[in-house]
Amino acid sequence: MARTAIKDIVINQEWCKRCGICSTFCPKDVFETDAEGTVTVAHPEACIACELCERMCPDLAIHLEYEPPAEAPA
Amino acid sequence: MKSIDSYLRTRFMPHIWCPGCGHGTVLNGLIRSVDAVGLNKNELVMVSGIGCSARIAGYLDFHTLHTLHGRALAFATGVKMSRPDLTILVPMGDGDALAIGGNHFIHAARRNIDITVIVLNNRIYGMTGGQFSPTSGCGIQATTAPYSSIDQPFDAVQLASAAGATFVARTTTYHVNELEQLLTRAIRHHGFSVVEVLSQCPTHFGRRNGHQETVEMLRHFKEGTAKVGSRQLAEQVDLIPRGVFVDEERPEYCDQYAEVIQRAQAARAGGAGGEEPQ
Amino acid sequence: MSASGSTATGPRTVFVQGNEACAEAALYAGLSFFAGYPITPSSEIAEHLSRELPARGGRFIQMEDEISSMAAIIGASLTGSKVMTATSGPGFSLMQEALGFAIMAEIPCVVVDVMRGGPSTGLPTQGSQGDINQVRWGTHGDHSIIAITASTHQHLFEATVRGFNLAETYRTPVVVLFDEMLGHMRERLVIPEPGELPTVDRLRTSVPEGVDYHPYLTREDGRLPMSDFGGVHRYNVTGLYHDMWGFPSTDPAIVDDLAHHLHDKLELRADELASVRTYGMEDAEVVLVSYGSPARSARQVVHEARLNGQPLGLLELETLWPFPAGVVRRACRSVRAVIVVEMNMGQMLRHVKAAVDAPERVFLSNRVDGRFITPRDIRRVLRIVEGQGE
Amino acid sequence: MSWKLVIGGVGGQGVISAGIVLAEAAVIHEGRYAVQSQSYGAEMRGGLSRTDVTISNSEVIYPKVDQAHVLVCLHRKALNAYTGVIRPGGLLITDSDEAPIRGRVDSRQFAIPFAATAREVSGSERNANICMLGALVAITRVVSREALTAALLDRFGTRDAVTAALDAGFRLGNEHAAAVAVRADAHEAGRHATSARM
Repeated sequence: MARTAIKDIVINQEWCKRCGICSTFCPKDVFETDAEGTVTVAHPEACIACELCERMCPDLAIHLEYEPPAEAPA
Repeated sequence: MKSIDSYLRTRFMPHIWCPGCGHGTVLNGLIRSVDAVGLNKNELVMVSGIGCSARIAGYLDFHTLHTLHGRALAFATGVKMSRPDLTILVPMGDGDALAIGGNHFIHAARRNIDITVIVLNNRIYGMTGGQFSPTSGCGIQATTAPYSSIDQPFDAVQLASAAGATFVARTTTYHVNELEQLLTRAIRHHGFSVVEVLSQCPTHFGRRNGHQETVEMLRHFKEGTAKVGSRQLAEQVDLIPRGVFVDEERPEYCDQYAEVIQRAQAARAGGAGGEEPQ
Repeated sequence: MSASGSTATGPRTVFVQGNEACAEAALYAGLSFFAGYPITPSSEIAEHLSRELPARGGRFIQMEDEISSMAAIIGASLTGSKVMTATSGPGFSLMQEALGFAIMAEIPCVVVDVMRGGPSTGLPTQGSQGDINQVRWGTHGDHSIIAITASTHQHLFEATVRGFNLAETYRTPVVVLFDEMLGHMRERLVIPEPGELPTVDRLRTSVPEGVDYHPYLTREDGRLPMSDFGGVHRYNVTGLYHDMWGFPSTDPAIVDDLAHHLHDKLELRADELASVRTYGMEDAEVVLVSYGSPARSARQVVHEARLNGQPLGLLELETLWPFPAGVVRRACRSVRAVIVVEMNMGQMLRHVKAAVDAPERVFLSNRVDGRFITPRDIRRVLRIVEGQGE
Repeated sequence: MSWKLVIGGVGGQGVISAGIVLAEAAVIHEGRYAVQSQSYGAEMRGGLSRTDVTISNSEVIYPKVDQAHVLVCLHRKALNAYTGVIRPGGLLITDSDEAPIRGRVDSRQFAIPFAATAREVSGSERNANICMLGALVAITRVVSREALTAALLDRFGTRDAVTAALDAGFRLGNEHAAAVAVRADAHEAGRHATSARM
């Protein structure tokens, strides 16, 4: 079954420890990091939903939210 | 999948591990594999020892037993023997599994008791401040090896295989999809399963041994390892092999004990099953 | 094991070793899981249970050492099993860390220590009572523990059943102590009918699924209802200081509360937990205080002295820890002298001296050469104490 | 009635199992009290082996035997080691071939060829301990012949060799005891216990 579209990429800043793994290994440079190491989602439209950031995050602080699946045709 | 949070005791988050520590990634992958197997949380018991790795247990909303350094498998054996229907997960550090707990590790493997062990190998004692471990290897700087370590390392995969584990695999915190897949297979495997996960300790291992950054250590996992059976591995013998090393069926300990019970009861009833032992 | 009148339910007279009596008592009390490692002079307990447990649907495992044996019974206890391990001094030394875990995490379990001569490998096939203080203080940190003993197979049977009951009642490890002499000698034992001796089942929580369960919240009567691993309440168990949910805490208020709880739940009940047997104590002028198999030699001395009209009594301790200081003090209040009879260098002597009003009138009759203490050994000390020379 | 017995030999002679069977006969088949204990070296064979048995109509308090009514020795090593345990006037029963009595022991003595007889009637010296038990019971009546037989059957099942060794033991014991009836009565045993200068 094909993935539904990405709705949002949520970063839990309370849990994030700013290790930089997500921004370094993201194949599409979705993230941006400021001088303090705080990561933000700068280019969500570039995301290909590979989930690497979500799965590699040692702080379990990134979550990809998907659009609900389209209703099946009647 | 169900949300990650539904498996966590979120009130203890953020966790205690250092920024960039690979153990969180293992926790992440483990939750995904538990979800993939489709287990009910009431059927899951996690037993851990002491060390950074052992803290995984506290964050998971399972039945959790945080025990003594090196002894997790012995506690877990008691749980499993009493309730063979439960799924037992045992995260262990390299020191926990292979130094102080080495004897329990090989004997649990020998029995082929249905327990899944995850060896979080960061090649250092992190919680106590960076002493060398049985997987550090020669030439490593540690707080107890100021002139560099002269100790030969254990290979957890070889040790587990030789001791009789019936599922043995290795991956890293870089290879997160493989991590989930291997943990899923390990949990499903009926017998003693060991998954060694090379995990980074930027604080105590990396800093003293030429890796300034977490991401550098992860790149090292990417470049320094290769899949079992790959051409790359055949050509570059110094690469660390990843993948499944052992996957075989052998009688599981609790199943065999169920037969012991049957034999004992048959003997007591005087029926078929033979004579009372002398 | 030979038996007469063996029916499925009635009392059975058997002729067995003390080790077998202890194992049978454990089964009577509801033992369903045993883990152990062979060591003289306790191995017959493991051998007996390796045969009997599976026949009754229970489980036996021979572990790789005593450390793992102690750990395994704790794990099994958490699933709701009544559990036991058995060992001797060297193995008991190895169990100390996990014993401390069971104390801290309040896990019901029974540990049998069949004492042999020590320290170290010592005298593997000969008896001693050298582990008395190790039982009390072997594991590190402030704590309390229950230790019980007996001097005959019938009493050992009752003591072992009681050990399980105390473990379940107080959520604590209980050490059943006896020595090689009692462990290996054979004598008559009448195994009571089921129900004849009381057995205490684990108190389980009545909190329903979905309602917050506190594994470490003490009820008004001091008991802590448990929930089995694999059940509907998921909680944490740790050897760290912990809150009422079992999660680690360094909060001084929580640490202080738990430290006092672990100590007080047994020490403040020392009188209630005290079990003693008395022989000729009603008008005794000189009292022998003894425990375990040497109490039989002491009892023989009292028996013979009474035939000769001498006012000698025996106070036999069956609860060793918490030390029944109140009982000892009251029993020895108005006597001329107290002689502690034990097979060590005076491990109980100092506690008896600390308990009584006149410690200068407390003497020791002991033996530490591996030989069983004889009535003659005791009479020799008795004569000296009475000023009659050797 | 309280009997204190010591049986000695070397490992492998079945000394300890003989003590157990004797005590079991009293407890299980006569409803009496008995205590059996043993001492042996770490090596299970070749070394000295000893079992102490007390049989009584009331509870046995002190479990060891310091002054034996009866000492049985199946090997000369045991004879050398244990003769001191016999109380004055007690019985000494030995295997006449394996443990010949030399020198003076203050006791009534019975030297009987247990091993040789066992070999002859049952085909194996291993049954010498059973032959000895038969003789011991014939001489002392410490337990009844029926109780001993029942206890042996419990342990070994019905085997011709066992029965043959036992019967030969009874016969030899009766022959040796014919001259003097030897009984330890309760009154005497009690007097010994209380008046002994120890």
